[in-house]
Amino acid sequence: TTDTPTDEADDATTETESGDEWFVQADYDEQLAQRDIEPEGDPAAPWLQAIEPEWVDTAAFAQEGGDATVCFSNASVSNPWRVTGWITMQQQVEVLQAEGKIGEFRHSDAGDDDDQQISDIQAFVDSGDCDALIISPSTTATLTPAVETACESGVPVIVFDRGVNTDCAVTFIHPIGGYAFGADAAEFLVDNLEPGDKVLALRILPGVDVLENRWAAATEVFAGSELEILGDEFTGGDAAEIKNIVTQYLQRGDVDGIWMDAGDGAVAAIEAFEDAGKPYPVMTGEDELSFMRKWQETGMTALAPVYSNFQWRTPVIAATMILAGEQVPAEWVLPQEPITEADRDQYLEVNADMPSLHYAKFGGEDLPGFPDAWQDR
Amino acid sequence: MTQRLQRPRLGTTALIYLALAGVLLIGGIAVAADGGNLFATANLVDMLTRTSLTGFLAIGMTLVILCRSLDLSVGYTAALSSLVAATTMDGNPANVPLAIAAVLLVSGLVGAFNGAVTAYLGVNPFITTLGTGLIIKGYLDTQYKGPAGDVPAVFQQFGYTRIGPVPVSALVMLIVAAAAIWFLRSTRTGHHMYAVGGDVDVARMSGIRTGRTLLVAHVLCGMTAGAAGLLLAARFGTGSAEAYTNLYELDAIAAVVLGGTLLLGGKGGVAGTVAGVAILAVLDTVFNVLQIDPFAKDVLRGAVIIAAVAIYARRQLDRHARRPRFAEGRAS
Amino acid sequence: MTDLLLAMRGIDKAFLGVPVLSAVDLTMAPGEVHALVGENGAGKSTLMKILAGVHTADAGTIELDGRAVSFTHPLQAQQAGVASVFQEFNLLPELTVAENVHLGREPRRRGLIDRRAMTAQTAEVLADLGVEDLSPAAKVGTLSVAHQQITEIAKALSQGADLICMDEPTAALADAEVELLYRLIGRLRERGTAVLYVSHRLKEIFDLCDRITVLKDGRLVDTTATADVTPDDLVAKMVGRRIEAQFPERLPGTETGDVRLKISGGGNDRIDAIDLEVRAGEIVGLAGLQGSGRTEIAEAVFGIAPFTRGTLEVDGKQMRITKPRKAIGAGIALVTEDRKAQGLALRQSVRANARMVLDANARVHSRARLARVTGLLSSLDLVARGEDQEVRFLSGGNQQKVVVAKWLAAEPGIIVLDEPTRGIDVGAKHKLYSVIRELAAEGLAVLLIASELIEVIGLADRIAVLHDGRIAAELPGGATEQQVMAYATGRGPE
Amino acid sequence: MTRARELLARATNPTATVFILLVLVFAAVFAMNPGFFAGPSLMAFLKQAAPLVILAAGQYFVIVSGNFDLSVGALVGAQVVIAARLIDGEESRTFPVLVVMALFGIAVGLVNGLITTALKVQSFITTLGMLLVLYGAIRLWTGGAPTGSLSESFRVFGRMGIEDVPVLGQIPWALVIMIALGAGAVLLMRTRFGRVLMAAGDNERAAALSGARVDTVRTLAFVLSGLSATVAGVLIGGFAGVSAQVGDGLEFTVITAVVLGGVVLGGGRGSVLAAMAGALVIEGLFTLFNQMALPATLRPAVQGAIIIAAVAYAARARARPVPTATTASPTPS
Ligand SMILES: Nc1ncnc2c1ncn2[C@@H]1O[C@H](COP(=O)(O)OP(=O)(O)OP(=O)(O)O)[C@@H](O)[C@H]1O
Ligand SMILES: Nc1ncnc2c1ncn2[C@@H]1O[C@H](COP(=O)(O)OP(=O)(O)OP(=O)(O)O)[C@@H](O)[C@H]1O
Ligand SMILES: [Mg+2]
Ligand SMILES: [Mg+2]
Repeated sequence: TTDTPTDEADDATTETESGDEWFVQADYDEQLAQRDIEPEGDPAAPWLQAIEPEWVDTAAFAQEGGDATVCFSNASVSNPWRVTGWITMQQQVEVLQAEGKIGEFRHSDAGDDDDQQISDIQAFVDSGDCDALIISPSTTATLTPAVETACESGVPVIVFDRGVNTDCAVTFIHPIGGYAFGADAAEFLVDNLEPGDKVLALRILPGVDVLENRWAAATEVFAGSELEILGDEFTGGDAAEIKNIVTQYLQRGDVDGIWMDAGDGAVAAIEAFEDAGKPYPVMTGEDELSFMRKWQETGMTALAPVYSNFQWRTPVIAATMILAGEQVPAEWVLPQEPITEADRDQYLEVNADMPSLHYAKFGGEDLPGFPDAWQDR
Repeated sequence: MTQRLQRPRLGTTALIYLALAGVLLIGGIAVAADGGNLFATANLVDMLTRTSLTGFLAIGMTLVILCRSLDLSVGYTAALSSLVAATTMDGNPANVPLAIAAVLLVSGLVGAFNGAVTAYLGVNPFITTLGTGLIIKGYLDTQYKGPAGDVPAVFQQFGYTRIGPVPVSALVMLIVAAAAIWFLRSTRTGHHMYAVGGDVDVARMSGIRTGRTLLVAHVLCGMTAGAAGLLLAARFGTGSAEAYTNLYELDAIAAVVLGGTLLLGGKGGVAGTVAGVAILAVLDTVFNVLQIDPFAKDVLRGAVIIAAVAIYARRQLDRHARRPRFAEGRAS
Repeated sequence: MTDLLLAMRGIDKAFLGVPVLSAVDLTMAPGEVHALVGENGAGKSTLMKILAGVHTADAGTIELDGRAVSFTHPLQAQQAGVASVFQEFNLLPELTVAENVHLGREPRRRGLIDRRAMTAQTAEVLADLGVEDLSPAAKVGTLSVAHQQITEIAKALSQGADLICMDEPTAALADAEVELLYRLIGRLRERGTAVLYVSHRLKEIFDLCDRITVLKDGRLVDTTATADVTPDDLVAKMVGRRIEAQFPERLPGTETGDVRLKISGGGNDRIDAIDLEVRAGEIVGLAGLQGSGRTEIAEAVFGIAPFTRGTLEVDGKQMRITKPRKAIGAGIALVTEDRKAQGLALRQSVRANARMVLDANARVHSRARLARVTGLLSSLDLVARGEDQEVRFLSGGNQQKVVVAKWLAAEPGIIVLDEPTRGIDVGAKHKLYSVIRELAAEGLAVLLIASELIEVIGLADRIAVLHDGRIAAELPGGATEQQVMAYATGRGPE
Repeated sequence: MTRARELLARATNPTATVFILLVLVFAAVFAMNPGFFAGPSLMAFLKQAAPLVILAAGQYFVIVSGNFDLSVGALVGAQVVIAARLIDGEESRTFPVLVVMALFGIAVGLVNGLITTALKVQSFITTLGMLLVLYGAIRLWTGGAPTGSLSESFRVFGRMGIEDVPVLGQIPWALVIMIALGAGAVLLMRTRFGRVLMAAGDNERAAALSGARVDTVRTLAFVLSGLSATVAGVLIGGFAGVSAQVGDGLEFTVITAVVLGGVVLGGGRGSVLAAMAGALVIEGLFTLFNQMALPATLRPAVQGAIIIAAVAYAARARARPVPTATTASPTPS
């Protein structure tokens, strides 16, 4: 999917004067380092863990009684990753409501339209009913002014998934990030391929900062290797397009490795090899089940980089903490570990009954709605 | 003998405002039933805010559709304009006038290209503008890897401040609409747009420079798309290429047709379009207030668009309203 | 001579290599009324359109007032003082009469359109024309064909041009309106305005015109003073052969059979108390002024605007004909008065159009009939570049022939002809007259609507005269024009 | 002389343009990579081009009758999702589900047709609305992302073919289906239905007054389009399996293809064969870009420019009538 957090406010400049490189060495190094840092908190509940948190005091927002209204402005549910996360969030909300920690939960969906989401946020602020406002921005830079106005209204604002170019939010929740994702994948290919092997990169869209980060990291890694990059193609995440492109590359010669910036349609890419009667490539996809099942079934050499879907649980919990005046990390960096062949089967085990476009690390196994809520939506 | 002057029945435009009233009423009731109040200031403000963007696009779209043309590139033009605006301003308030000029120039040129290709090369506008859209898309994707430019706070006001409950952007949109209405009614070029849309051969034989008229319509359409781009920049605080993914062009066309302008050209007007835009905005607000599932939104929006158009499509098309000579039943 | 208003010399025009006009000369003096005649497809309209700036000539020169001009856009012709009434309507149904009359030349005050002036000026022109019953504010789409034609003429007049071209202006007019046009042209002549007059109606040409230019197959036959030719010579020049008696005699062996079509007390919102009978082998004429309801009767019989009162019987069986399909199924055919809007799919081939009725109606479709289509077309003397040519490229008259053919292909039992000879040249007209006679002889019931009274009188066995939606009288075939007009104008018998 | 003129005319005739374009595109592809014309890769190309070609045929009927169908993309997507959810991996359900899909395709076509003809809503709006409704309804039904999976037997049509044919290797079923349906479409246009459809698109009133069931044939055209979308769905789903984005934006690609084929928006002109050729041109272009390793971000721009240029050229050709030998209509011998 197309969702990763973005660079922090401090490099807003690189955000705004774009058109030039996406690669920001500092962030790259930071993220790669964060992969090896042991996060604080209970490993059994990764959505509550945090990497090197700086706790901030939220007493100012403390409220009596658990009937607080929490509002959520969602960018969209236009891809399976967001759909899965949105279900998880709703399940988490039900739990919190049952526990009497929050009252009403309102949401609006902008259908990936920045302007729409700005209006949505304004509407929440104007209504004056929200005790906390959760925002999952549809694009980094463009939502910044709206989020700032939201902050000014005095409501505690929680931003998650993608960021914005302001740190006015009480907390910004996100997994390690796009550089880590891209690097995990690229490093795996470098380790598992011979020098001189040919790699094809499949990407979804150009111009989306969050995706560009993944690719930027990959190019950085590949640059330091002897792998030959055949090309990087945009597929729109459409299976037919992917299969078509891969087939064409296979007609022109061998492909030894596939790098993807998201798991969508990964299976189609694998089938292209099958239909062409070529040996399976070394491949990286994502923790989307269809890919992992195909991986298991074919026994190919692969890795499922993860962009932690369980982050969808954290914002609502954070909201209750804030409204209870508890401390939260100013920047809440969640763990983000790829799924390797070693732990693959165990994840497939747990999610045996889940649909193929479900995400292994959705982290909702302990919620009461499990598994039905995710199964028959 | 038979004097064929007709007392016009309730005109289409009036009908559309009735439709708008209907939507408001039903929406209001639905919201009330849900324990809310659709007409609370917050909601009114929300509705008005949502009209501005589509409004700008739809006004220009009305002109080209009146000429029996179409513009599927406005979404891309708006995205491009937002970038031109943001990069030209580059955080410096002094650059704002320059930026506005640049945007209107660029977007006008895009319109001119559409118009010229359609009018003088005889390419169907559907294809011309689809192609132009693709060309701009290619440029944006290659040139901008994401949001670019920086809009100074003063200009962001255009997207965020309001006078009482009325957002400045909506106000500007309404002023542009008024100007367009006046243009169509009182200038030759405007008047000729109806002729060109009605029957281009007749228009030509009557001595109208049909190509020129179409060109003007497209230029103006491009410029309103530019205005939309300015609004986007003001609201985003930066320029965004991604804006073209939202298929604004389809919203605009839907609004225009909802507003009673015939896709076949020659009939309709901007007054209706404004109502069409309003209907869509009201729907959005109502859906949000009622917490409608995002996918259900699409279903409802589609259904409402068809239904609303169906209400007046029939009467709109019957060009042979015949004056009865003998009242039904009794032979006079 | 230098006092020539117009001098066109050596005009050539070809459409994609196919010559339509070659080396045509045409001169006109101020105040002259000049007839341009010729068979369908002779090139009259094309020549006129060149003068009007719609087409540009491939070769040749045009001089106005001794100044050489070459038009690439109708606007330039207008500005040079040439106004035109084209053969096809050039009106916008959505606009009012006033807006149409001033289309492209809207009067302005301080740069803005001045609608008041527009209405006033239109009213003047209409008054000038002697038309009282047409309001400048009327929406053209709701007008009768006649009023639309008058709007066209007003449009040309309002330009105050020195030269007005009229391409078959009376094709849609009944004799009453033709009278108005006569008087108008008279006044133009006095003002020194020249008129180029294209028509297939010899009577008008001899009544109105000073000189006559004859075209045949795009070539100039000659230009003579009207005084120097007789109608028969003229026809001979146009057709290349002499045509005997204008209306062929009732064919021997034609006998009037049983009643095929019977309307009793028929009426709807436009017509009332219609009682009409048409027998096999009989030709019944419908006469009346414009708007008297002739077309409405046709439309009612054919199910376009059905009768809401009274009964309708076909071959003795009572029927409710509510749509054209039913009418066709019942063996009724209707040649509509407006071929472009109602008769033809202009971008389709001659063949496709000629078989349209057969293709569209399983009830009448048959291989045998399909096979006959080609023969039908040639029996009507269609001039086309093969059956694959798109009809839009046919001359007006030839288009009309295709419409007639498409209906005859279905071998109907009853045929309603609404202005069948509109825009058809003498040769073709004569051809069509005998076709109508033959149809009758084969036992068809024919209902004939024609604005040219002589046609009705010359062909019909009986004439029903309409006045304001009702049948004012039913007269025998031989009735005189005076009698018919008396009833048509509601004066009743003298 | 006339012969020469006819040849000239044929070359400049709008319908011919698309075939010239086809030749040019593939000549270019050949120049880039002669290997492309080796049996297998050519077959692979046709396999993956088949759905668009079939959609083009379906869209042609709607366009030539004077309408638009913007809902095909959404319908293709819907069909794939429906198949996946209903079959849910069970081989035994394949056939019944295919029937259900066919019925659904017909139903959608009928609704489009009836709303457009009976309620007189312009087809652009009708099908735009239908696009939204389908998009939303299908996701509403599956909770946002496709669920279930396709059966192997379902995927045969889009994925498999007649194996080990000499030279060609595999002849894809998709290609067979495409040829069969293509031939069917061409024949259909020669029937009375085809002629009436054409006339209705050209002059509705004249057709109706000639007794044509204008509304009926137009509705049928929408049904045909719905069916073509169904077949396309089966092929695309079979080719690549289920994914959330199947069919997105197809409608514009298809209409572009049809127009490239010289079919006039607004109706009454163009041949179905040319429309399908238009689809091949589009697919050919995509392949060409790929062969040229043209920077992906630039491709839309180039595509747009080519489309405009091609259609402009065709329009120039259309402006002039096609001459045929001057003769009075032949008398029956
Ligand atoms: N736009 C065109 N393209 C091709 N051929 C044309 C075009 N317009 C006219 N023609 C041909 O030119 C010839 C002359 O047509 P024109 O309309 O001038 O004849 P006409 O004398 O006006 O006949 P009618 O009396 O029937 O109106 C005809 O053969 C017609 O087919
Ligand atoms: N008031 C009207 N509004 C709209 N259409 C009309 C009206 N009156 C007549 N028509 C249409 O205009 C055409 C001409 O009808 P008209 O009133 O002239 O009757 P008519 O006697 O048939 O005259 P003619 O046959 O000479 O045109 C017909 O198609 C008729 O249906
Ligand atoms: Mg003529
Ligand atoms: Mg009539």
